[in-house]
Amino acid sequence: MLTISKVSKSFPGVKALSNVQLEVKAGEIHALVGENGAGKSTLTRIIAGVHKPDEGTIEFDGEIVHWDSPAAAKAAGIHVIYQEFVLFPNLTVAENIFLGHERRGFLNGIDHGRTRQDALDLLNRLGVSIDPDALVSELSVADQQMVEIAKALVHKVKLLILDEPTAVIAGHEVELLFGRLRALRDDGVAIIYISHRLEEIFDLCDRVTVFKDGQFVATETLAEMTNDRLVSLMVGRDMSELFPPKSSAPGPVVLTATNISVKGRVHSASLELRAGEITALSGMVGAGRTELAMAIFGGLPMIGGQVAIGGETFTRMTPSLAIEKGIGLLTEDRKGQGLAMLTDVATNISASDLGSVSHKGWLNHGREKEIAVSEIANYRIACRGPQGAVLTMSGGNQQKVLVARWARTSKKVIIMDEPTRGVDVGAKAEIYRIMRDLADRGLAVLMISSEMPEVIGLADRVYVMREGVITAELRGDEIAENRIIQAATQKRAS
Amino acid sequence: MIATFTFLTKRRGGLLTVIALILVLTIFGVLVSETFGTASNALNILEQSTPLALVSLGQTLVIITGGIDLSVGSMISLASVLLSGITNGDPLMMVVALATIMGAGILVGLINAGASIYLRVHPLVVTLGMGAILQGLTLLYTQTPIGKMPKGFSQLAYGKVLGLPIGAVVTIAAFVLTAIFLRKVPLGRYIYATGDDATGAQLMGLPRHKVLFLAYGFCGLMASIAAIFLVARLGSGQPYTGQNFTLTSITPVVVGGTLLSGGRGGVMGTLMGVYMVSLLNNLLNFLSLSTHFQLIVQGLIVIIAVSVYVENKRKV
Amino acid sequence: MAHTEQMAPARDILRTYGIHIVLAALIGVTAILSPAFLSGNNISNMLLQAAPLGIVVIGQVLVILVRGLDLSVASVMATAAVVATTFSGQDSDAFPVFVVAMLIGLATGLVNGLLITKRNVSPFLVTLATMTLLQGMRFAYTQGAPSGNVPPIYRVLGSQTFYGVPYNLMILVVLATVFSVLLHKTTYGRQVYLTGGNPVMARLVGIHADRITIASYVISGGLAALAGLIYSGFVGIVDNWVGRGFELDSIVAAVMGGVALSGGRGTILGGLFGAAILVVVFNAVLMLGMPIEFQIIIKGIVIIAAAAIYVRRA
Amino acid sequence: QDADKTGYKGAPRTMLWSTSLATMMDTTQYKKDGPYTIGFSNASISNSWRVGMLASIQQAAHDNADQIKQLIITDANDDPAKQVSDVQDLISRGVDLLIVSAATAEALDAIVTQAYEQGIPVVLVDRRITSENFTTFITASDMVYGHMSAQWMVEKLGGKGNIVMLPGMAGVSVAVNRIAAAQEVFANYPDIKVLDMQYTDWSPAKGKQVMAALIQQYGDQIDGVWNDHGLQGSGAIEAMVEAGWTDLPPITCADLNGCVKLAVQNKQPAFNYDYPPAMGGVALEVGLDILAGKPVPHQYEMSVDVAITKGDETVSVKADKWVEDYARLDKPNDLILSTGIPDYDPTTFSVEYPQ
Ligand SMILES: Nc1ncnc2c1ncn2[C@@H]1O[C@H](COP(=O)(O)OP(=O)(O)OP(=O)(O)O)[C@@H](O)[C@H]1O
Ligand SMILES: Nc1ncnc2c1ncn2[C@@H]1O[C@H](COP(=O)(O)OP(=O)(O)OP(=O)(O)O)[C@@H](O)[C@H]1O
Ligand SMILES: [Mg+2]
Ligand SMILES: [Mg+2]
Repeated sequence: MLTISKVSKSFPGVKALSNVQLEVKAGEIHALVGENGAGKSTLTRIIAGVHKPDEGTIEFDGEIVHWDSPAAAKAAGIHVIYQEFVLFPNLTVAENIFLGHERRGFLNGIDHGRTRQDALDLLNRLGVSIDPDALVSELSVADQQMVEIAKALVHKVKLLILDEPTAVIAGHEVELLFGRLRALRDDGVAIIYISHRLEEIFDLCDRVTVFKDGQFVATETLAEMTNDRLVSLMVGRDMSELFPPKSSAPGPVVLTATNISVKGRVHSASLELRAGEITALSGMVGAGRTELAMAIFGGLPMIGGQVAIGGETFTRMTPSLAIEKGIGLLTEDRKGQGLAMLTDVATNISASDLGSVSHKGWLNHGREKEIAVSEIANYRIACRGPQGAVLTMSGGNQQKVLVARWARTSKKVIIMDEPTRGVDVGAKAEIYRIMRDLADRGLAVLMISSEMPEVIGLADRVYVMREGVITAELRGDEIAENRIIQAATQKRAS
Repeated sequence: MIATFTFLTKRRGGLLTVIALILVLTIFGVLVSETFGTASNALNILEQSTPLALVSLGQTLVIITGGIDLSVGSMISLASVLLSGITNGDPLMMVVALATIMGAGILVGLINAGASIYLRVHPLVVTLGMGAILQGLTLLYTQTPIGKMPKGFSQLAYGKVLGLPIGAVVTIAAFVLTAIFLRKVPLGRYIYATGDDATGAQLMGLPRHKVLFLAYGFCGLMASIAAIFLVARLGSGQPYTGQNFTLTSITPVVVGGTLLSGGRGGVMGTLMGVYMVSLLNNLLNFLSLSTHFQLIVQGLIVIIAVSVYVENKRKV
Repeated sequence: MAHTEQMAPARDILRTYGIHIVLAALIGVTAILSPAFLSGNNISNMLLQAAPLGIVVIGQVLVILVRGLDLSVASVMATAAVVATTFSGQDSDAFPVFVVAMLIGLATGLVNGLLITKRNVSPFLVTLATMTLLQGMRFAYTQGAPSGNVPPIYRVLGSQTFYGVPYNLMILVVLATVFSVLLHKTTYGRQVYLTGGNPVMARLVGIHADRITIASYVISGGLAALAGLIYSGFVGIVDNWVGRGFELDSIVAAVMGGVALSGGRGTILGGLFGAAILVVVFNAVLMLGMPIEFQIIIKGIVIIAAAAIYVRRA
Repeated sequence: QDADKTGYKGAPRTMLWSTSLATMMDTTQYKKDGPYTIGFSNASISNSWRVGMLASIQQAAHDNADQIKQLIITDANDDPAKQVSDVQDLISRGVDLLIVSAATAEALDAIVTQAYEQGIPVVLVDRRITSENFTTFITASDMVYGHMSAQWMVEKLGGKGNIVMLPGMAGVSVAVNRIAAAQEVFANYPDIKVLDMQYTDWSPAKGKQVMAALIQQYGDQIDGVWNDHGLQGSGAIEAMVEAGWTDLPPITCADLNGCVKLAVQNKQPAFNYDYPPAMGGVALEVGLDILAGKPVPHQYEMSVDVAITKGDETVSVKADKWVEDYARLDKPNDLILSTGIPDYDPTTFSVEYPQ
């Protein structure tokens, strides 16, 4: 169906791809894996006609093609779910789903009733309840991802590319998604599936192609492939243990949140965070974890409850106050809330702690640069250096910039909403290590995660949330998949 | 039911505010002056608002795409002098003239779109420059009021069909048609999508360029048509007729709830915005306030109109 | 991944030096066609005229950097100029005049800023409204005909030169330096760029984005008032329209100078080059004895052309 | 020659010199008992002259308060379209008399005609409409200004020299007419050369900027500076002074104190011919005559004084008064002269009249 050969692509200062190859058959789900910055998304964009390859050929459906625009690729039957969504915040969910494939009615005009109905069906089949008339801007990242996926199912395509579709969704949704993908495969659709969650790869895909540093490494059938082998192909070395050892003796309570409520989203949730401990906030997507975290940090107004830290209690929080008190928050929405996309790495790292790069209000550019350089080395961030624009970095590397920022800023508590979102295994291990280091340095770490393995593997203590209410607190051996799922899905037995 | 209500308040807050304001102003006017409430005055307002309404209609589409057109004023001036200049009293030439100015309007619009697409210059700058160029061309063509229209052409401004001023009928028709287009035709939705996220639209393979050409072309055309009604009302084209429309054409759009950042809004809000502004001007005359205070009141009302309605977005 | 250090393509060079190239070209061409253009007096004339616009541009740049726009500057200028004539017209009143004018400018900026941040009304509309508002108040106050004399000191600042160097230019240079330093060397400046770059993020990293935004409008208002005072001294006579056209000219200058209307990118120096282009064009067309219609057309073309050189990233 | 001149007191020259009989309008049909509701649709008060004109109307309304029930004043802010609406509004408010100072002749023609044909007496002031559909038109001629000022300058230069023309705004009738008339005169003198003509938007600042540039370009070649108004005139003089010029070339002024004042202070030969704002008051008084059924002339030309600096009268252009006496050195530059209101001061001026 698709044959890529000898494709290279350079951007100013970066060789993103150097003659890579990829061959995808109709009726197979083909995994594309590699570290952050390996060039996966770039290849995706080339296949989709966003970028033109510098060299090499793309053969699609039996003929050599040169897309001059995404429209052309789309017309030829290629649909892409991009790593950064393509959704229109001010259009409704239904409109977004059928954009470009409008449901026609009277006089061939748009039939909004049908659009709405079909959208509803589609979303139900994906097992999510999202109001088709809601504006996308009102949705959580998770729901936005589901809308993105729904878009891929409205019309018959020959090649479907999903770039890290499960980065922000979990459990139930993921299962339903896989179900649909398998169905599509069986109707002979070719699917390229990009993900950093290896278990998914083994679960879903038939063959896998590995990229590293913009170069082709191997294509193999997953049947005769082991996890470790795949990892070493990606990382180029054998991975040591993914998760660092858990903490033995948690320290004193540093932050207590009591009966926090957020309008319509969180209902008097209480939790306490201890120094030296990694606490996870788990639950189904949409449970309101982000809102709870935001409320504690002051990003969202809390309509009830209070936050106690450093001997003071607050009923009103603001981010500046929170930071001043030593709280940091790494948001789940990289693009919208995390980064100033057009400015450089150094600026983004120092943003939350200008004090550390200035004296009496005077910036010390030299110092700022040093810090950036060291952090770039620290987290192995692939970029053009401190002055490189964040916009053009790979998703995972952007994430690392944020981790670097907040690890420096947070003095007492660091809240990380989906910290390993879109991060490759190698980097994941690093980030886990860093989180553990932060804890060992005496910080309280709160991790919001939809990835069961990392919750179980990393957390010393787990709160489970469901529909805005905290339904369970698990520690030690209680931290097990079934217990979490149970608490996340069933009403609290009271 | 609830849904529709929240929909109205949440998404059409601008529209509601303006309608409310219109009611308030009307009631106020009727209280302070006996002649204000008369039908003839109401018809005056409808008729007077025609040119502004038409320009703002075009402006609305452009603004929804996330752009802005600051060349409409000069476009109107140019169209008006060309119309009466070419016609010069000859009904046959008038046909030629009408064709010319509509063509010119569309062409200018297309150039605006083209320049901002291919030169990648912000529309605000492109259209500002274009505005200067058009004003220059106008003065090049004539520096004095020029030509005249055939007898009875002023009927277009002062005549009535089914009791309503012709202009008002045309206006309402134009708005309704555009509204239907925006809602029922895919291209209409694409206008919103483009304004919402231009690069996204491109990734989705939506015809972004087509959308821009359409919006700006339409805006230019509307400017020319507005010029026709102005000439009908002023008897002849003049080198500066359009000047004031450049900025005034934007106010009703924004007052009507369309976001200058693009992607959200609608033409019906604009229509209400237009009526509110015209109503206000008319009312201020009845209050026999000096211009000074008229200006002050205008400024205040506009601010109130828009700041009453707070953008409803998830503020994180 | 392999980092290949390739040299920056021509486009980058244009993006960085475009404005200078355009300016140089303009000056070159005019100088050839009209020798008088580069005469010392004419140059100091141009500088004299450039200063008021330049001062307004500084404020405009600050506003645009935080994703805003200030259409009220011209109205503020005119109001300040009117204030200048409403006292005794003696130097003894120079200071009171300054205070009152400044207060008006800063207050306008504050109103703009508050409405834009707290009620999130679009800057375009807010500043358009305050523009109208001020005009009305000005008329109401002067009854449409400002009258009285400008304190001599302002006449000096606005129209005299010191060995060919206009005093108002010196003021501009000082202000430009101060604000450039603020923008590039202090945390305030950094907060301005971050706020413009991504307001939501700015708030979440503890920046008081609203305050920063408001500050920009307040500064813009203040500088406009100052420019108005200085401009009132350019000719002793003040009408209601001192600074007419500066609102759009200052925006155009900023954009030509590479300040992104989408916020977060651009420099004061760039904006000043933009202003220089406008002044040179105005003077050049006179020097070439061009008829009015061509003057306007040329201005339009230059605006688009100059801005076109800042091709945005794909 | 230097005997004091106190201004012209006689009957309107325009009438005396007019070769045709004045067409008088019979107004008996409009005769009705007061007090009257009078509507005045003003083009704008965007410059001091128009403010002066408005003031003189209000003054007249004050003086005739007994006959007036209400004087409604609308202001179009220089927007013809708005002015048409204003007139519509006035009509629908049933005024007994309509006074209009048109933003542009063409723009207001249709609507004013409509009012006139509805039987409302119409007095035009300052600017007329294209058709004859009005009762009377109060004016002072732009053509006269153009001819006189140009003729004076030519003779002052002995029929030989280079002139720069600094009109107001391209495409605005006042400027258009005055330029045309002046150019007509200059054209008759082969040795008179118009070096350049640049517009100044009637702004003192712009006038100064333009003149400064022209000085750089033409230097001493400039023998005379022709303005269509004093606003830019004053700026121009400043430019010349700042360029270090002594014995400044002859200049033409109008209406604005600043221009003549600067001319006197710098000993510059100057010609001044006002376009009297007092016509506003006259308009109202003539209007009252109409409502009283008295016949009025179809066109009423204000009589205007020619002012020239002492010793600068020319063969064909004589002074009614000396600029030295006319200029108010004690008053601010932007004072508008000849409003007919004694000691008129725009900022303090205010009168009671029926509103
Ligand atoms: N538009 C661009 N301009 C410059 N460099 C770019 C651009 N797009 C991508 N790159 C660079 O190309 C390299 C590959 O990026 P890409 O997004 O393809 O990686 P990826 O495999 O998708 O990583 P991740 O798993 O983190 O998404 C990165 O180093 C990135 O910085
Ligand atoms: N402003 C809003 N209006 C309506 N519904 C909303 C709004 N914000 C979020 N939601 C809904 O609330 C649910 C919670 O979203 P959110 O992502 O914040 O929860 P979460 O537990 O943080 O999920 P995640 O796994 O993404 O962190 C989503 O399903 C979304 O549909
Ligand atoms: Mg990627
Ligand atoms: Mg979340």
